[in-house]
Amino acid sequence: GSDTPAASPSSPSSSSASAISGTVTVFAAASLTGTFTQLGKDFEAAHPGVKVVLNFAGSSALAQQINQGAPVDVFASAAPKNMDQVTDKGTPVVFVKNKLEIAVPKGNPAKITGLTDFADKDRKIALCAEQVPCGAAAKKVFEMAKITPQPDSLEQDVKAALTKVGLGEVDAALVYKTDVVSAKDKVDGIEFPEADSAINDYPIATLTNAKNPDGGKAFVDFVLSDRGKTVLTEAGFAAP
Amino acid sequence: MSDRRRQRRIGGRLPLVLLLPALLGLAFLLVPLIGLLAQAPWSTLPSRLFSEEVGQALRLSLVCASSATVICLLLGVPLAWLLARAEVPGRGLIRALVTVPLVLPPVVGGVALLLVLGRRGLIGQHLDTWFGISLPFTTAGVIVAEAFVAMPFLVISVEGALRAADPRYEEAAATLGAGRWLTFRRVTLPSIAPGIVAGAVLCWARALGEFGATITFAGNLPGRTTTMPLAVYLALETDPDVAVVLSVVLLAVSVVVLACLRERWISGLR
Amino acid sequence: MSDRRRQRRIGGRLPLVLLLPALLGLAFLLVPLIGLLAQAPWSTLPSRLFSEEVGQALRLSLVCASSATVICLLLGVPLAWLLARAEVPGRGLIRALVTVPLVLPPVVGGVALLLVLGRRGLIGQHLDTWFGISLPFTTAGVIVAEAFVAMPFLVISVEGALRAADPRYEEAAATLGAGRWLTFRRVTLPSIAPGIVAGAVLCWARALGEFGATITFAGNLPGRTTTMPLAVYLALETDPDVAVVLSVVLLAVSVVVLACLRERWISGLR
Amino acid sequence: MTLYADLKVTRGSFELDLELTVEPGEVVALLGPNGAGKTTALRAIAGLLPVTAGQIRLDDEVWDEPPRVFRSADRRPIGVVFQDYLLFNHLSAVENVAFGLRARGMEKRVARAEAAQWLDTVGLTDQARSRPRALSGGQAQRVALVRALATQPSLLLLDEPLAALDASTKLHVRAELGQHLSRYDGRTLLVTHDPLDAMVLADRLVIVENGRVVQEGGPTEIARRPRTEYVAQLVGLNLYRGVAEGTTVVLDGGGSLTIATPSSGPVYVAFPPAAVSLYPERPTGTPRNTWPMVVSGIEQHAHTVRVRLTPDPSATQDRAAPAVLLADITTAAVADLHLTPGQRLHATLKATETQTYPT
Amino acid sequence: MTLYADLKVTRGSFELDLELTVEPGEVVALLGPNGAGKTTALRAIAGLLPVTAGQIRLDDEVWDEPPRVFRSADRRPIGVVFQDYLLFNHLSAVENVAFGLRARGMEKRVARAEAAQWLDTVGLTDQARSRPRALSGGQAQRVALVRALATQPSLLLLDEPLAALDASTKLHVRAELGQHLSRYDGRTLLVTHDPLDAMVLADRLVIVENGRVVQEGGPTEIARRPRTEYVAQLVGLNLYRGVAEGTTVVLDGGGSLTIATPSSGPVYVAFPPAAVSLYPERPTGTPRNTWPMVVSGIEQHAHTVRVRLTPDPSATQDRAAPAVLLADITTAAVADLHLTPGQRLHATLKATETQTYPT
Ligand SMILES: Nc1ncnc2c1ncn2[C@@H]1O[C@H](COP(=O)(O)OP(=O)(O)OP(=O)(O)O)[C@@H](O)[C@H]1O
Ligand SMILES: Nc1ncnc2c1ncn2[C@@H]1O[C@H](COP(=O)(O)OP(=O)(O)OP(=O)(O)O)[C@@H](O)[C@H]1O
Ligand SMILES: [Mg+2]
Ligand SMILES: [Mg+2]
Repeated sequence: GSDTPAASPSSPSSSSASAISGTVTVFAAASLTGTFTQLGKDFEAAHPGVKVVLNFAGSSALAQQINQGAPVDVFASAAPKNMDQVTDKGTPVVFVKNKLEIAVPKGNPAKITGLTDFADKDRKIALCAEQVPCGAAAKKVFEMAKITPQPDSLEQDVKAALTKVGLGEVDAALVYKTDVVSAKDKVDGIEFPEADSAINDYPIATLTNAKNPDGGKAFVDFVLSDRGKTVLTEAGFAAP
Repeated sequence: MSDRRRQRRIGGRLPLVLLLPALLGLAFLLVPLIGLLAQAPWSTLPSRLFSEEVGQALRLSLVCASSATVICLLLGVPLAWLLARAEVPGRGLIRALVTVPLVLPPVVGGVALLLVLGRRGLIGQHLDTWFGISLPFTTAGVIVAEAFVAMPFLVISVEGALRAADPRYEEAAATLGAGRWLTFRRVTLPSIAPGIVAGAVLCWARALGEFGATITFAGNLPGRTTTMPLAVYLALETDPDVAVVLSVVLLAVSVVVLACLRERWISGLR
Repeated sequence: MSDRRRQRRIGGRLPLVLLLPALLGLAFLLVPLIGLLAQAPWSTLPSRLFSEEVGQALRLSLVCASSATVICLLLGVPLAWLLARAEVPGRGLIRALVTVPLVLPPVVGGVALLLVLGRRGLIGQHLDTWFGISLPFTTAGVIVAEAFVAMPFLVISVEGALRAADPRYEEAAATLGAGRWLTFRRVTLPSIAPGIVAGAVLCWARALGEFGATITFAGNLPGRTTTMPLAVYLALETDPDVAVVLSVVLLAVSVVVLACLRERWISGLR
Repeated sequence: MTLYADLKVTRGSFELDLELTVEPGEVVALLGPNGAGKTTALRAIAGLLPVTAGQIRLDDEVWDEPPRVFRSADRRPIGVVFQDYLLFNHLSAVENVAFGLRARGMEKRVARAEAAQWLDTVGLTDQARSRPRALSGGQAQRVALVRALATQPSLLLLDEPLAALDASTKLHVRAELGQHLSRYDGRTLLVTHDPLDAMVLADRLVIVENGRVVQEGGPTEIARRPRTEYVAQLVGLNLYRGVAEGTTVVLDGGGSLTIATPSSGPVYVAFPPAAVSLYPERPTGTPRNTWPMVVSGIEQHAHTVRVRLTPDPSATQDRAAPAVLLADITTAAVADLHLTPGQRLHATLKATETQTYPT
Repeated sequence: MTLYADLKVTRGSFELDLELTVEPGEVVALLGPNGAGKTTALRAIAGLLPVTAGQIRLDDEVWDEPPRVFRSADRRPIGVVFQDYLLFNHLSAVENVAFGLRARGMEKRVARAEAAQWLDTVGLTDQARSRPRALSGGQAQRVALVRALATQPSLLLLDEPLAALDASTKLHVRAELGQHLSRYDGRTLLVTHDPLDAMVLADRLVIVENGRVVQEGGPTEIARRPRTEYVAQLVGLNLYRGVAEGTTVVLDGGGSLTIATPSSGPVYVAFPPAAVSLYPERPTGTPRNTWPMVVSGIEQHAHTVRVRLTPDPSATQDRAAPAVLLADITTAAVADLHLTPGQRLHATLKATETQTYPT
């Protein structure tokens, strides 16, 4: 999925704002809940009469639903892998990237300084499971840094890891920057250089058998527009 | 009843050996809730509570859980009766199979439902082409998912009650000319009413808290399929405090409903 | 028993009005499983089945679910007795509160447990500093999470059975000099055995399928806290086929255990 | 239409093998000791227990005939009163009685009105709205009775219907029941171990012991000629089995006695306890049977005292006495004799008081 | 140590107000019609129902005295036989009997051995390992009996302990029970509505009607001088209440009769049904009481026939007859008179047969 070159975005106002109508159904990864809710509202404001229906869940669950014939126009996945699972995905485009960061409880009570602390048996560490994108990315990072982490838990998603950091259950976890931003009153983020080696792509696509292909296309364009970029970067995402 | 009268109760003092584990059990169930309540951001609670989405999700949750319970009662009580009273070959296996949706991780249950009732599923494709009915991503889908997950609770509770009931009353009814159906309605059902109430409560509560199968089978569309647990899930993604508030709301509603309903039902039955 | 004899059964024909919904209910519970089985990649199943991780997860699941059931029995049966027999003030409220862990989305339940029993939790911090006990990220934590989620099922089932039981047998025991505890052990317990079995089955099955609270409270570390549902969930992320296989394994094991156990228990009791 | 039942039922180690017929309008009482299989027989006829072999039919309407036919209880036109009532606890008395009527399709209001009338007939007007748990034992029994009667069944099966009633109510309800049964043109099978109930209510008695019929006949016939010790005790007679030779009968159970009418071969000898007289000293009168006995038991009945006697082991000169002898005497006589257990006295029996009949 | 019970219990609209004492070694029978409150009284004494007011004590050991004291059933040294047995269905007969012994701390093996012995005494050796459901009604009753006796209680409470037994077993078990009770130095309270049980087993009778004591005394005393119609029927007497003036008593219920001993004021008049003679035509003999009557009921008893008579409405010349009259006649007489319900005949009663006593 990540092989797709960035499509040339046409400005949202230029194209046929009048041509689209009806409902646009968007399936988006749970980690996009905040941003896409915002974008959906903005899109509705820009296209009066159009309704955006958002369905947030884990990317893999969404892929399953789509393959089982869910009525969907746009799919925004948190990982290229899940996008690949979808059979009639059309042409996916990477619209943001996400970078790993070390999350520590507010005030960093365990004095975590960098990735090396993850090899410390005495520290409580949470990572994502390898099966989920942030886990795969973490694995890559540790391989790069030649560190064998000693996790106490392999979480099923970033939020689970973040919850444990927020409650002080673990001393550190590797999560996405966006997650640290969203929970900034509970956790602190520590950047580390190796993060750049494992950047996660978020692809978005209009599905080939969409009921409202025009609306879908318009929404994808809107996400890729400047307005979209602003919303997404504010949440901690990096532009592709 | 005054304290003094209570002292004079018939059964004598409560034995410590029962009281102690009972209180421990109670604490085990309640202390985490207290923890949750202690953490809830009470100051901002009202503003978050009275948003339209919360109301919508709450209403949807109650409607779906109640509908699912009704479906479970309609299908589950006869099924329990079949398991307890009729001599069906391979009953032991059937009984074990009935508990399967309990063991199935709900998400897998949702996948299974999609495989069968989805637009491309075994049965779903026919439903779609013949009747134009499509369950996934509809409120009906939520009800189906909740019923699927919650029905075993009802079946097992009711079957237990049926087994404990004295079958000679059914015999007496038969000698009075009542067929199995009449006997079931007028004799069996009333005598196992406490068991049915218990089962329905389990069923309703389970349906109210259902998350995995619902989000997988019915999706997460606000106003249509976003029940409270799904809203909690989404809130966890953006703002964990809101999630706690929503959970507390869900709990409060269910406690109020159950406290009113069960006490009334039970006292009406005795 | 031959078919002919079965024809001569005492109760007469099964009424269609009961049989139909019963079969519908059965189909509703079983067809999704069939869908799941149809989709399972049977050819590659054995190789996936006999991996070390699967064995480990399965063993852990069984151990934890069984331990949780034992804890639930020890604490839950007395609690049910307290609710059914003792005249506790505010019993209706307590009863409703007991069902709360049912309604709580499991993930929130896990959070609540962390708030109380976690490293910085209300009780957990003392456990840690005084006894050096830390529940999260341990197998014990899995058991606690499962017990928390599963106990209401037991309590409600057993309470229903207690309410349906004839209290005059307890009176008879009292006149024979048996105190409440002896009466409970030797008269009440045996007479509600079917209800307890039903409750324990619900409890065990629920614990076996528990996912949300477990992963939240106890985390996910292979060999220590990765139970089957956790393995299934993670497998869903990468390879849905594997997830289906794992689910089928979990189901098969639970069906076998339940079919053997319950039929024996029940026949032993009657 | 005659009820014909050939019941063969095996329950654990107990085997029932019973043949019964009940004509329309007839009341047959099934009498027998505890565990004789009365309830078992009744349940088989009611359709609550399939017979192992045999047949149950109402004329040519077969109800049960293994292995082919089994008509379930609800499709047999029966009414049953159970030994322990089995009233529906969640229904009031009147609803209990209306149940059968409603099951037979009667409209709710009509059924209730009729049920209320039935309750009237057994004096339970005030209890019509009570739940069974709030009824006393006897009240519950009466509700069960009218519940079964209300459906006007072709066959009425009663399992000890009067057992829990007190003496005065019993008199009343028994008379009531007697009236119903005499007006009732269906068949009635009454299971009881109260001989009075059986004698008063039944046209014919069937005595069951250990799953088999031991005697059958009209109340008077049975009362006069009991064939087993159980039956004799039932009707309050002394009964012995023995071998007669002329006027002497050597009893199977030990002892011998003299009878009035010469006879030969195995016979039953029966006489009422009132025919036995007791004397502190050996009397010298006409009675042909005189035995030294010891008092082993005394029971105060309403108007008489029943004395249980066993042979005096220390006496040898007399002819051997029967192993057990019952005597009924007046309270005044008890006072005169200063009767106490263990006391020795002489019992006499006039040969003319005995009844002899072949086995 | 005397059991002293002053029971005031309110249950719904029913009110019990009863005073009772039971001395050591004494057997008191609580007799009364259905719904009189016998079971309620027994439950209060057993500690299964707190009294609303009053007191229950064993000498100065107070068991129940609202609002302060309430000793629960398990801490009262009692044994109870319930009206519907309440045997534990999951335990065998011998385990049921051993239950009380074990509850009092006896070692398992010893308790079972002793329980087995108890079962022996009521002839249930073979049923020791049976579950209650596999016992017949009477067998279950006997197990319940020994279960209560086994713990050697200070106070034995029996709620209709012989109700479900058949005639022959009842004789045996009643005698057994009588022996136990006479050997037993505790107090016994026996609830029954079988007058025979009460007369045979009890030293003293307490008759309850509608929650109140209506008569109390020794069996003979009560049998001779019943004070209510219920008691009279119980002991098989005709009983009337009326006002005497010389040898004439004007009955409260209508009619009048002549007595032997002159008396005055309110009195009871009692006479046995056997004292009444029946004639198809008006007799001309000495009996001072002669009434034209109509047969309203006939009951065949074992040896006699009881005829229920009501005044003949068409007859006017005679003195008014009592509203109901019972007569006992022989079967032969029935045949002679061709007795059928509705038949008119004349009843006579010799004044010397009547018993008169002040109310
Ligand atoms: N469910 C059962 N299983 C095995 N044996 C049984 C069962 N029910 C009854 N029996 C046995 O069958 C025999 C007959 O029992 P039944 O109840 O018919 O006696 P009954 O004549 O009605 O006695 P009673 O007058 O005491 O009620 C008894 O020996 C009893 O032990
Ligand atoms: N739980 C109850 N609630 C209300 N009233 C009751 C209850 N139990 C019994 N009664 C009433 O109390 C009265 C006395 O009942 P009780 O059972 O003591 O009578 P009893 O003398 O034992 O009669 P029986 O000989 O028929 O057993 C009856 O009128 C009955 O209706
Ligand atoms: Mg019987
Ligand atoms: Mg009573």
